Amino acid sequence: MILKVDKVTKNFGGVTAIKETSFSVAPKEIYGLIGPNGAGKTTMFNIITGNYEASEGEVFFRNETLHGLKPHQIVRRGVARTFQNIRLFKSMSVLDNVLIGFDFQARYSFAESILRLPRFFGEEKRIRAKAMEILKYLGIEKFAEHKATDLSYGQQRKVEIARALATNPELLLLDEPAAGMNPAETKELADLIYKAREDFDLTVLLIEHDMKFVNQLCDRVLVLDYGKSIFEGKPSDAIKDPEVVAAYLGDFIHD
Amino acid sequence: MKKLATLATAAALLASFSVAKEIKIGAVMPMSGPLAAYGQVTYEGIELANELQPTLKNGDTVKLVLVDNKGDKVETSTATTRLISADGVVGILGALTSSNTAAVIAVAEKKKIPVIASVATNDKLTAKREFANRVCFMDSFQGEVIANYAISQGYKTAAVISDQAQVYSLGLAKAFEKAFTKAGGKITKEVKVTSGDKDFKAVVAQVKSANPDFMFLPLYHPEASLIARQSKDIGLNKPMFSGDGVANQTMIDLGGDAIEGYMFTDFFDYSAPPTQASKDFIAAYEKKTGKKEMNSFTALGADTYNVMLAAMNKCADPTDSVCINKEIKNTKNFEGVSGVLNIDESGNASRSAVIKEFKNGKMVYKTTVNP
Amino acid sequence: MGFIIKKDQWINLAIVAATLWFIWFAQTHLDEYTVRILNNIAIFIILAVSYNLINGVTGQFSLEPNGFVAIGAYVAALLLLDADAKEYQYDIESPYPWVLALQANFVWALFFAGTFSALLALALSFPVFRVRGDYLAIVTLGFGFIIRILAINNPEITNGSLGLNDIPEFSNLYWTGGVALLAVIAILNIVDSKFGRAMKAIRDDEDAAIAMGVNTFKIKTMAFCTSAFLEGVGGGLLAALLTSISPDLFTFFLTFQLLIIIVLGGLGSTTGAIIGTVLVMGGSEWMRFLDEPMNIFGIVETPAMPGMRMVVFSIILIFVMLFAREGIMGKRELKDLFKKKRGES
Amino acid sequence: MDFLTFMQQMVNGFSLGSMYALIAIGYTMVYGVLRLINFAHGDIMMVGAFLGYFGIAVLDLPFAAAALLAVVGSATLGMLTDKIAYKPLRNAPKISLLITAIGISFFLENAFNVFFGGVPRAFPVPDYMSHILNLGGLVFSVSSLLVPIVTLILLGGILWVLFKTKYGMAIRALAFDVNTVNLMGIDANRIIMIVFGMGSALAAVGGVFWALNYPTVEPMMGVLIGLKAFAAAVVGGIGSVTGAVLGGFIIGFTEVVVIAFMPELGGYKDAFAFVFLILVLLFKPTGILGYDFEKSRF
Amino acid sequence: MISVKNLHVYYGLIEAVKGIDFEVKEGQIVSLIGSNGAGKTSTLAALLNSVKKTGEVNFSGFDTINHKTHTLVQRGLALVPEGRRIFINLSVEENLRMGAFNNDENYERLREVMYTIFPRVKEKRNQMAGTLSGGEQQMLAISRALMCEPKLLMLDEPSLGLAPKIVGEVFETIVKLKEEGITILLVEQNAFAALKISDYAYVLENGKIAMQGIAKDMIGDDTIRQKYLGG
Repeated sequence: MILKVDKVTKNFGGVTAIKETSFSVAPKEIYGLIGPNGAGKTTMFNIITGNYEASEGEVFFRNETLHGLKPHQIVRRGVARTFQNIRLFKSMSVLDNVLIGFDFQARYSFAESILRLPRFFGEEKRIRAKAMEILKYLGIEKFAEHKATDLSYGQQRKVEIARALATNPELLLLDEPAAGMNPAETKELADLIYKAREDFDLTVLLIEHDMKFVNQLCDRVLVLDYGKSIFEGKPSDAIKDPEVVAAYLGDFIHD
Repeated sequence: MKKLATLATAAALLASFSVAKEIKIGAVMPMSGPLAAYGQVTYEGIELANELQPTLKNGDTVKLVLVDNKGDKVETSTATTRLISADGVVGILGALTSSNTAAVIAVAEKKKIPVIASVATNDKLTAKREFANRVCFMDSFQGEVIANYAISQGYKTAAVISDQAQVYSLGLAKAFEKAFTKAGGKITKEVKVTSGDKDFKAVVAQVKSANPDFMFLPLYHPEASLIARQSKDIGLNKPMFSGDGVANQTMIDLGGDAIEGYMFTDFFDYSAPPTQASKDFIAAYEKKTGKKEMNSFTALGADTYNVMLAAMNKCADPTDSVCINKEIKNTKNFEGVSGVLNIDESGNASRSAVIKEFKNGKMVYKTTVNP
Repeated sequence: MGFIIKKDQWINLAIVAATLWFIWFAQTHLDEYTVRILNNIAIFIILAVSYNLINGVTGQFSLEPNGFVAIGAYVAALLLLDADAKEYQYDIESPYPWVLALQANFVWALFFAGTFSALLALALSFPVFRVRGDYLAIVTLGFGFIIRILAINNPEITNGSLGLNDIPEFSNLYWTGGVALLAVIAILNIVDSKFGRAMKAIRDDEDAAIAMGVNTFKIKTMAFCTSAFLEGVGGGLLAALLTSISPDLFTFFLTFQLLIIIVLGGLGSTTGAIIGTVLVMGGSEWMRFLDEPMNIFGIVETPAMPGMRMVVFSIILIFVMLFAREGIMGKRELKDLFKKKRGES
Repeated sequence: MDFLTFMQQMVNGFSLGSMYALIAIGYTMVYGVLRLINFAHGDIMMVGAFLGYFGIAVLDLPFAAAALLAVVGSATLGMLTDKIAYKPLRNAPKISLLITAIGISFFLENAFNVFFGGVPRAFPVPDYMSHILNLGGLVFSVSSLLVPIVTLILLGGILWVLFKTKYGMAIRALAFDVNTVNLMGIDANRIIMIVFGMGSALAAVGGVFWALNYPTVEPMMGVLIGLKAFAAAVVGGIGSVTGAVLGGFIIGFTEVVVIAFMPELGGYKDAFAFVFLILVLLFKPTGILGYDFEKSRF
Repeated sequence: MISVKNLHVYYGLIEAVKGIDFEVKEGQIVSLIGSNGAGKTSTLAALLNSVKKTGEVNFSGFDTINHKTHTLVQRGLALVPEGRRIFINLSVEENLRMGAFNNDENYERLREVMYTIFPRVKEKRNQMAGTLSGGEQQMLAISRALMCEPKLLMLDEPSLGLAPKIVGEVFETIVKLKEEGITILLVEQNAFAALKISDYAYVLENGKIAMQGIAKDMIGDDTIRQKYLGG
């Protein structure tokens, strides 16, 4: 198991957002986290990434605890994430956005950057080439010098994914990646995630409301309701589960 | 453009033939910013003195160039440099506070341009300087005058309230303490305030509990008047004494009844003009502004100009700054607006101080102390 | 991206050479008033570009430069004054023996001025970066204020409100302009490296930067300390230029002036900070004519109104902000202007 | 220090704190709706004090009428600054707004300096205001007794407006979302203007009281007072009106008490507001009664 | 009710809406569907004059061109914004009061009406609005918009970020409102759900109308299903 969430509980003041939830994700698995709003999905993400500290329980990544690590340290261990509403660096170019992902992989010091010593040039050249590679992989290399926010929504999503890939992750957390996309774009995204898993040896943990997307993509899903897990298993089974239907899916749209 | 330039040159040539030369004297004063109040009052005197005596003996006109330093040191240095290098002034008047005047002197000293300070009383200001002069007395002298007066009145213990943000206040407090202790007195309470403070209730409460014979307040009028008022509010009725910083009408307006009997030293008193020059100047002042109550800063400002002018008149070449400086230091028994002035080799003025008190909303002359 | 577009290299070199030539020319040929203004501008360029690094590039709205400039100025002044000069001028209290013992040459004095400021910044960054946004502004404003009060209240070290005088006048355009040039190059190099990218990322979205593995505290502290170092050096140069410093030089008006400079120039743009400095520092000297009596079209003779230039300055300031809300350069740099032209052709 | 002295200090602190509080309310309200540290607010207070002075000394008005003139005049000025300098920048970066605020501040200070002179003017305090009361050994003037009373009444009034009227609700709503307030059919700009008017009116009250208690008016008087009042607003929790009043009292008490109990620290008096401020922010980053704007926005 | 001709919306140099025409007839639900960035939200903003635009917008017989957002709202054009944007620091009831800012005389009556339509809003009327769940917030946002008795109710992405079950509830509510006689302009990227309840629909793509028609027909159309509804 690459990720193991062990009996995690999170309290905010008097409110329990997550209650004793456990699950594990196997290497190269695509694992979905679904459930109604306020069920604790994003909170779970924030605990894994170290933004929140679990009130109880622990998270293990590659059998090592993430407890006590700062968010940026967790990223450096190989856990990358995207955000629910795209959060690109507005004033920067697409390429610079991706280069931020290489921040900790570029090995030159502050003094070397001020004095422009050879290592600075060498390293910059190296990470730029790698960044361009990722952009090419996602088919957005022609926008490299564009301001990130000038791109279309779908392309911005890709930049965000490119940026996350740049941190060289083993586990990728995607928070509602298909939100705001039309069906065609959604399908393209699903294909991309599928392909990237193979090409980058990725494990993916994602939050999504679009059940079609989840169905198509996820190997397994965990359904959360009021901070508790009510179902774990194949997505095709989830949509038949009466408890899941009652708590989450409802009966308005079924196809 | 070329035509204009030619015209201008022609005009300048014409002017130099038909009219006598114009010689510039610079003034660096805080006309805006936190010190604007004092700068404006002082400059009033410089300006009026210039209006009264716009020419030298030889017929040359003296033009004042005023630059505002906003009470800021960077601006002071830049302004001084401008006066010397761009305007070509032969001497500089200013710049109010001792710390800004130090910045003026720093620039002028190198260029051998004499500076006359109006109210910068810090003892160390002129030391080791060749081109620094002043028309006011020094803190040490004023402190001594007050200490001796207090002892002569039989006061044995004193409380001192000084303003830590003002060099003037600290210097004066120190001079007083030194002289007072030397003469056998005892300082029983020392409190520091900061200019701009408005609430002194806690301060006066402390003084009250120390119960001194005498209170020395080397402050400016905004703080001094409030302390007087707030002392009265809590029933603290000890004799109070200040330096020249309170010698103005605003102090009376602000202090009201609370400063009845409050004493202070001053350079000058408009109601008892020490010289003919004073009388004339006060008359001119009244004519110009409609009021008679002239601030002593105004008188000192006028004297910086007058001393400079007199020195220029004594030089064969009134633009020779070194000569002017020499003649400034040679000022003997000069009938100034603020009194009779002597300036010594080191540039310090030796002059009388007057002790006054506030009575019935007026400044009343008590006595004169000579150096 | 200096290394990718090789063509830029010679432009950069040409700019550096032109600057050096101008410094030499100004120092040797121009009148002292102009040189003095240029000195002021050079020092304020150092202060503005370094303040811009923390405030504009990293987006940490801090209001502290008056504090660091003060530290630098006092450290340099104490190191440059010899024991005699110190002993002589301390008026309010006698100096501590260690104060008398401090001594260094100009280069070391500047170095220590910067280092001391930077170390203080390092110590401060732990509490300061616990808060964000406007709260950061208030905390740093308070810090600048406290430094000044400390300077007033410790006359054994600082000579209190009288300040320090007779500081040897080392600063000239070679020093001020040279250090300014180095500071600008250093800042541009930082901005155009992974550190600068991380700083900008923090400005744009701190949480997203963390999610990219950026150690935001470290980067913020780096920007803060670099900024403090250069502000300290600038303070040292200022002390050696004015030869006289006192606490009233370092009020928050100094900070406001720098803030106005960098916002006017375009927050985040180093080029903008330089342009802003020249406009504000040069402009406020140029506007001195407003204080003098004026003859408007030969019809009306206005009396002298000292202080008028500040009134006009504030009106201009408001108007510039109303019509150029991103400042003159926005976030662009000089090279972006070239780039755009090339892109269009 | 005996009990009476202690009580006297408390009374003094209460009185001084009230004046900070009156000014702090304006800072906190404007920050609440615009996220703007209105650096010109202290100068609006200065204008208020000046208007009071002109009312009495130049126009020969009775005190109450002069005070009314100060309040109305300052409120108008406050609204005018919003209209001219802040409203056009509603969608601009916050920093631009801050710079125009500094511009307005410089403008008011320097314009008053140029046109009315920098020399402090004595504020003509009516006799009944400077009358000294002695209550069992506690001494204070009528005006210094009046400050806290008026402050608390005004605080009550402001809270009533904020929590009981629809305009108050709109002001609170604005604190979180300007655009949506417009969607309610409310002219958000008008509400913001009302906020400026209210804050400036209170600043004028503070200014007039200041002039009554420490009877001078001069163009730079608003700088330090304004800064300390702002510190008070932040200590109390910026955005919260009650917090501003609380912060004002805290800063006022600190200043008075520090000098009373530790006179040797008197020189650091002005720094105390900021030391206190920094300490509060480090332990409670949003001030005592404040909420985190950045987080709770969504 | 509202008719739009040749509408363009600009953000600086970028043209977000490139000349569209559409209309909403009284008593209907009309949908504008399309993916993010297609220009849907910009269109709504243009109707309320809160962005720079050109073109003609005729709202029940009068030209909206020179009116500010708040006067248009007073005239009966209400918007439930994307992301709900309820006033989280106000109580639920105060949120409703804000909705009726210019409708003092009818406030209490309308409040009771809302409480009947949305019983859960009534249950929580004294709570801070921020404590409501996503679905409840959406209900509150809709009822708040109805407090000014609008002639046309515009909803911007009411399903965004809501669980499928809640989405269903929201859409059922919209149908109920239509039955009450309220005209509705619905902007959605959840095309399928929107078409299901709409009378007429427009598909926006890159700032232009790519397709329009009667909603039922569109659901039935295979090519549309393929392209916009994801099979």
